[in-house]
Amino acid sequence: MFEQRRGLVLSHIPLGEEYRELTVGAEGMAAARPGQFAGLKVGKALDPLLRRPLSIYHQDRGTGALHFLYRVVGQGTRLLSGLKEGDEVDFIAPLGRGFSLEGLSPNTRALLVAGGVGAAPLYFLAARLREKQVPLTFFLGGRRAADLAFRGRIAAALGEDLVIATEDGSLGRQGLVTGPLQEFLDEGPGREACRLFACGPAPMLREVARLASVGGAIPLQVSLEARMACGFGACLGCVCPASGGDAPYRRVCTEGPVFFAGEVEL
Amino acid sequence: MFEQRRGLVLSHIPLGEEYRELTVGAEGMAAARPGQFAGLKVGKALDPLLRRPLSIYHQDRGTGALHFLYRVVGQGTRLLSGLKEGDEVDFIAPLGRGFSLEGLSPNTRALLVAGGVGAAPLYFLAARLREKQVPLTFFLGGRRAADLAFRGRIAAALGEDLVIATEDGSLGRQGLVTGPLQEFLDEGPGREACRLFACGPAPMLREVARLASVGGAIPLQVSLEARMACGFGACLGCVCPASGGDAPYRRVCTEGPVFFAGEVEL
Amino acid sequence: MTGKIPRPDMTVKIGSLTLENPVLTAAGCFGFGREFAEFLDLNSLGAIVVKGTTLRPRGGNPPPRLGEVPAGLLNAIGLQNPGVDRVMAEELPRLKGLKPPIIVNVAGETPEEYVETARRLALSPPAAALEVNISCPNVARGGMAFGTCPLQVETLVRAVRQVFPRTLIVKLTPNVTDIRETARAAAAGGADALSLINTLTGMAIDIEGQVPLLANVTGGLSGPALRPVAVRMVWQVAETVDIPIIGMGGIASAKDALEFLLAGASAVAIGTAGLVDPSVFGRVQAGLEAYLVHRGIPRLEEICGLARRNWKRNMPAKQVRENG
Amino acid sequence: MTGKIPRPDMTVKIGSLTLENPVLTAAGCFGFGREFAEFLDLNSLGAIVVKGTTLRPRGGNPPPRLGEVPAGLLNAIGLQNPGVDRVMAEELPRLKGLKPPIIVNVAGETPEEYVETARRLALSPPAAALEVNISCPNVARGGMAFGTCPLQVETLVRAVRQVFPRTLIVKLTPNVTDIRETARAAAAGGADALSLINTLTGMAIDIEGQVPLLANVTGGLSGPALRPVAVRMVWQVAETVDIPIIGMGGIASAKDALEFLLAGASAVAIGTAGLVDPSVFGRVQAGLEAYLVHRGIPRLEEICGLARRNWKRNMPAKQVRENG
Ligand SMILES: Cc1cc2nc3c(=O)[nH]c(=O)nc-3n(C[C@H](O)[C@H](O)[C@H](O)COP(=O)(O)OP(=O)(O)OC[C@H]3O[C@@H](n4cnc5c(N)ncnc54)[C@H](O)[C@@H]3O)c2cc1C
Ligand SMILES: Cc1cc2nc3c(=O)[nH]c(=O)nc-3n(C[C@H](O)[C@H](O)[C@H](O)COP(=O)(O)OP(=O)(O)OC[C@H]3O[C@@H](n4cnc5c(N)ncnc54)[C@H](O)[C@@H]3O)c2cc1C
Ligand SMILES: Cc1cc2nc3c(=O)[nH]c(=O)nc-3n(C[C@H](O)[C@H](O)[C@H](O)COP(=O)(O)O)c2cc1C
Ligand SMILES: Cc1cc2nc3c(=O)[nH]c(=O)nc-3n(C[C@H](O)[C@H](O)[C@H](O)COP(=O)(O)O)c2cc1C
Ligand code: FES
Ligand code: FES
Repeated sequence: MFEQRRGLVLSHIPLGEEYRELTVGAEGMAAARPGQFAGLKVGKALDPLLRRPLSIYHQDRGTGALHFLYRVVGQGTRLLSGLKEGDEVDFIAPLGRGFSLEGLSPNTRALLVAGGVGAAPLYFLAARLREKQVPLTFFLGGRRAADLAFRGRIAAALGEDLVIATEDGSLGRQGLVTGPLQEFLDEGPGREACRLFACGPAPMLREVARLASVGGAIPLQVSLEARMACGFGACLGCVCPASGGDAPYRRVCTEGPVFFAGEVEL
Repeated sequence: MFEQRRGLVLSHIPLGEEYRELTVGAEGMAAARPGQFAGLKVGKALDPLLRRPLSIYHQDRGTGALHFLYRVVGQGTRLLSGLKEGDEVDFIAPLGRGFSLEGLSPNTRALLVAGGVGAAPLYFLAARLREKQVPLTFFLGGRRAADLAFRGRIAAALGEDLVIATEDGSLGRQGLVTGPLQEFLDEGPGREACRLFACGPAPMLREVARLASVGGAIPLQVSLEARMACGFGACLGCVCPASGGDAPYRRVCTEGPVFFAGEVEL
Repeated sequence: MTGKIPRPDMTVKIGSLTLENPVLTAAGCFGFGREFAEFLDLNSLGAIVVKGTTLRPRGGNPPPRLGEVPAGLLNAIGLQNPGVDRVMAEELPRLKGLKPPIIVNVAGETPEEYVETARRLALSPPAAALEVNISCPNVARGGMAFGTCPLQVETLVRAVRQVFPRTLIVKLTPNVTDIRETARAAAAGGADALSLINTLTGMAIDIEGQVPLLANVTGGLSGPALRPVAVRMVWQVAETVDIPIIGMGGIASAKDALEFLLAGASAVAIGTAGLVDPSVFGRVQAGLEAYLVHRGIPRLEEICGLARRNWKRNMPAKQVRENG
Repeated sequence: MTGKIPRPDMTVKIGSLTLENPVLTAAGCFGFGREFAEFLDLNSLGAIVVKGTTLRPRGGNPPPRLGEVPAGLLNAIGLQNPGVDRVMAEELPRLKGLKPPIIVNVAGETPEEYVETARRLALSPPAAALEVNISCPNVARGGMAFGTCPLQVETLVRAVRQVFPRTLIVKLTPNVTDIRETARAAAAGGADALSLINTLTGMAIDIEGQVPLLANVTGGLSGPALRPVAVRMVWQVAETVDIPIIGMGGIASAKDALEFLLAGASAVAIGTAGLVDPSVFGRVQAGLEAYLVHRGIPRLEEICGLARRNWKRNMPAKQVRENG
């Protein structure tokens, strides 16, 4: 399953002010599934202490090298951003339960809804769906164009299947990303064929869940975030409230980070 | 006096496995005196917490740039060794009381005794003495040749005035560095003209002090080390036992690191 | 005559258990071993201390349960566990075949719950020992109350002692004025060994939300930040009681483990550092062995408490008294 | 209508003192201000708390006095100071012209020493306030004993109160089971304000020398490692007493200071972080101001204790009780 190892930084590319694409060598590592993540140790000292969880954004077929797309938000990601080609990173991967691709076929349509850097796991998913020839539309939202400075690779790969919305209208449609999604659902090819996948801030996930449930429920998988200590299920620190089931809580790191909408309270 | 500032790393040169010469920009900084030191912040996180004290090894006349010669021994110096040209370092300098040059003239002879990287402050002193045309002999000791991997610059500058001894005989004379010193004192130009300056491990300092005191006392200044929290006199953490005087202890960081042999217990 | 240097004897005794090596897992930081089996051979451990177990199942505290603090972790898991019956039915049998003894960490809200949990575990042979956690700071009733009052500690330990015939370890809280008093009480109640320390109660504020960071408000501080307090308490207790001590609190390297052993611990446990870096168990074991080999010390036991023996020898007589 | 945003009102009241801003120096980490004058304008500080002062001069503990630990510092200075008479004759007059009030930290080995020291300082107008340190863990007699027993705390504070008419601050030790008890005792004894916390007792072992790292064996743990414990104690005490709290323990940034203020402190003090980075005082002040400006909060006072008010408002009624 997962393993701990040291990999070399193969490349580290700034994308705008705040984003980076980091590629780390992982020869012979098990193939990751979209939605899985890695726990990266940042720095060599005891502060910061914890690994930082980052979704797998892409995995190279031949070499197994892992790509991450991340935003510099605090101490840990700032330290991470100092890594240079050839430096070593200690990471654990692949962690967590990824997206379920069950029931997806060329006859279904996948709707991927990403808020900001929530695009990372969904881009990996999109790549797999393309291989399986599942038609898809990728909705990508942010506050301003600068929040989507990483979009180059995604835009290049997805072409017309990418729909962008920004709150200030500086890129793509103006407004929340759930606007174009709603239109698509209202006007699109019929809800029955649709499968929803979402990753982003909690309010966005709640709105996507609402849209998924009103008028003929659409299966929705969401990728959640939580503060993590271990990332592999041992500490019970990362739980989110369960909806239904025996246990009141579920571990985001192992039972998630991808959940079906009905499994957790959003 | 001293100040806190950020300087750019101008160069950082490995000297053998364990040593580095680090040069940091310090435009317009007050001229440092030999024996003074700087407190360098290592890393940007809270661990390690404390600055690392390093003696000033050299200061460029025009630019004020500070040179340090250090040995990688633990977490802090390991982190320091990761600094690259153009990186920023936060440091406080110049700190402490340096060597007193009072009474030194072309008619006196300075004997500088260094154990390992204790050579750093003494090399700075040697440079000043040369300017003042004070004749000098520099005794440099270490366990093995590899412990003196930094000697190139010192050897080039001092030529015949440098006497090297290693315990295993792999470089220079075999034995402790105090051996050649003793011979020099026994055979040399007469103790009256001699002034001793020493920096190195405690047993070496004690032996130098013994040699300085038997048969016509020679004024001896020693540069001490102590664990420091502030480096500028506020915490009273770095004290060493005083010999004589009112107070039982003296602060190494402000009353030292250079003391006359009679001021402290060695 | 090129004699091989014999490997040092790493065994330690805790109650009636003999451990192959002194490196244990800390309760609550190793689950029931499942997850760590991905990273390491569970048979390489000195003993496996499993998650805090209570009489009834507990759902634990609401999230957020974790906060990162300088060189440390705040947690308020709230003793989430499936309850002793399911632990005995599902978890312990899975661990039965392993070489290292299994030590079950036990908690409760009332003395009766502790006793009943211990009574049931006495019937489960894989539970080679109990570690009675009278120190969990996250449970509003229970936990703290027992752990800070020496009289209650003694009474509780005596009651558990009566129903559990195998090795009984008592885990103490550091949130007390004088840990020697609770240590004495636990020993008087019949503990075979002491574990110290549990977490210090701490908290953090979310300055954006302007509320406590943890839903539970306070949490337990673990990790390297805790270590100086833990080493001090091991030092103090080692002089106070005659039973072995399992030292823990911020161990992340062999050097850290050595501090505890030299201060008087017979064994060590690793919690938070293992969550962050599962390779720490192997590194610490190897580092301890290398330390002994390097110094020609044949048995690990010889270094336990050595710092105190050296200190007493070196000090002028009048200075040999406890400071602070 | 391009109105300038007015600068927020940063003043705080501690006893009869009004401080221009809430950032103080922590005792023993600022000497008598001489050294820091090289780095900053002493007039920019909210108040200056000077080195622990005793009745008679004290040489302090033998070295080594310092140890570095993860995100923290261990110290065993041992209250080295020139004694109250020389402090009054030489140090305080030098500080007289400054704008920030001077707060003299006072320690002793017996209650009589505290009282006599305070009586003398009452005659020295530059000593605007006393901070009675009943919590120094490094002095074998004295220190700890007073600080951990509520009855002794109350008696001692009352006695000092009788001889010192100006602002009286009492500094509490965290090395207790329940800091609310000593806080209540200090308030009952007549304290105008509380400082918390002092250092946690810790220790480290030199694994090469196989002896305690500090000559004094134990030392006080300060710095960021301590912060979660300090914030927790401020939170607990703020609900317990009505007098202002000066919060300290590991503050190294405006964010850290905000945690203390939101938890219930009225002001903050910075110790260890200032030793490492003298620019911290200015950074914290600027950061606090920016935080208020950014949120349109006109007065610093409004955020003191805000985290508790928000928490109480957000919680379902049954959950509003102290945890842990
Ligand atoms: C399963 C998972 C996958 C993720 N994938 C990505 C990704 O692909 N790209 C990306 O940019 N970010 C991703 N994140 C978020 C990323 O982990 C955090 O941004 C990062 O840990 C922040 O670290 P920091 O030290 O820079 O910030 P900090 O200073 O620690 O915190 C800054 C902010 O980030 C939040 N944060 C800190 N740690 C975590 C954490 N473990 N989980 C969630 N939020 C946290 C804090 O609450 C705070 O609001 C993911 C998180 C999870 C749980
Ligand atoms: C005034 C002064 C001048 C110095 N000049 C130089 C110099 O020019 N070149 C050089 O290589 N070294 C010099 N040193 C020693 C240098 O400060 C230490 O080697 C360094 O701080 C070790 O840091 P570390 O984190 O790598 O090692 P650590 O892991 O912290 O410790 C490794 C070893 O170094 C010792 N040490 C740690 N901190 C200090 C300290 N502040 N003072 C003394 N010993 C310490 C420890 O006790 C331990 O034995 C000087 C020390 C002082 C006090
Ligand atoms: C996430 C987590 C859960 C814990 N759960 C328990 C527990 O159930 N029972 C217990 O006695 N201690 C528990 N502890 C405390 C640890 O066993 C240990 O005493 C403490 O964390 C100090 O060691 P460390 O710094 O190595 O983690 C827990 C600690 C953490 C971090
Ligand atoms: C070197 C040093 C000396 C100290 N001396 C005193 C003292 O004399 N009196 C006192 O009440 N506290 C003293 N303290 C404790 C500090 O005032 C403060 O309470 C503690 O260090 C926590 O704050 P910090 O983490 O910001 O340092 C000292 C702390 C240090 C590090
Ligand atoms: S982070 Fe440890 S269980 Fe999820
Ligand atoms: S290091 Fe603080 S006084 Fe010398």
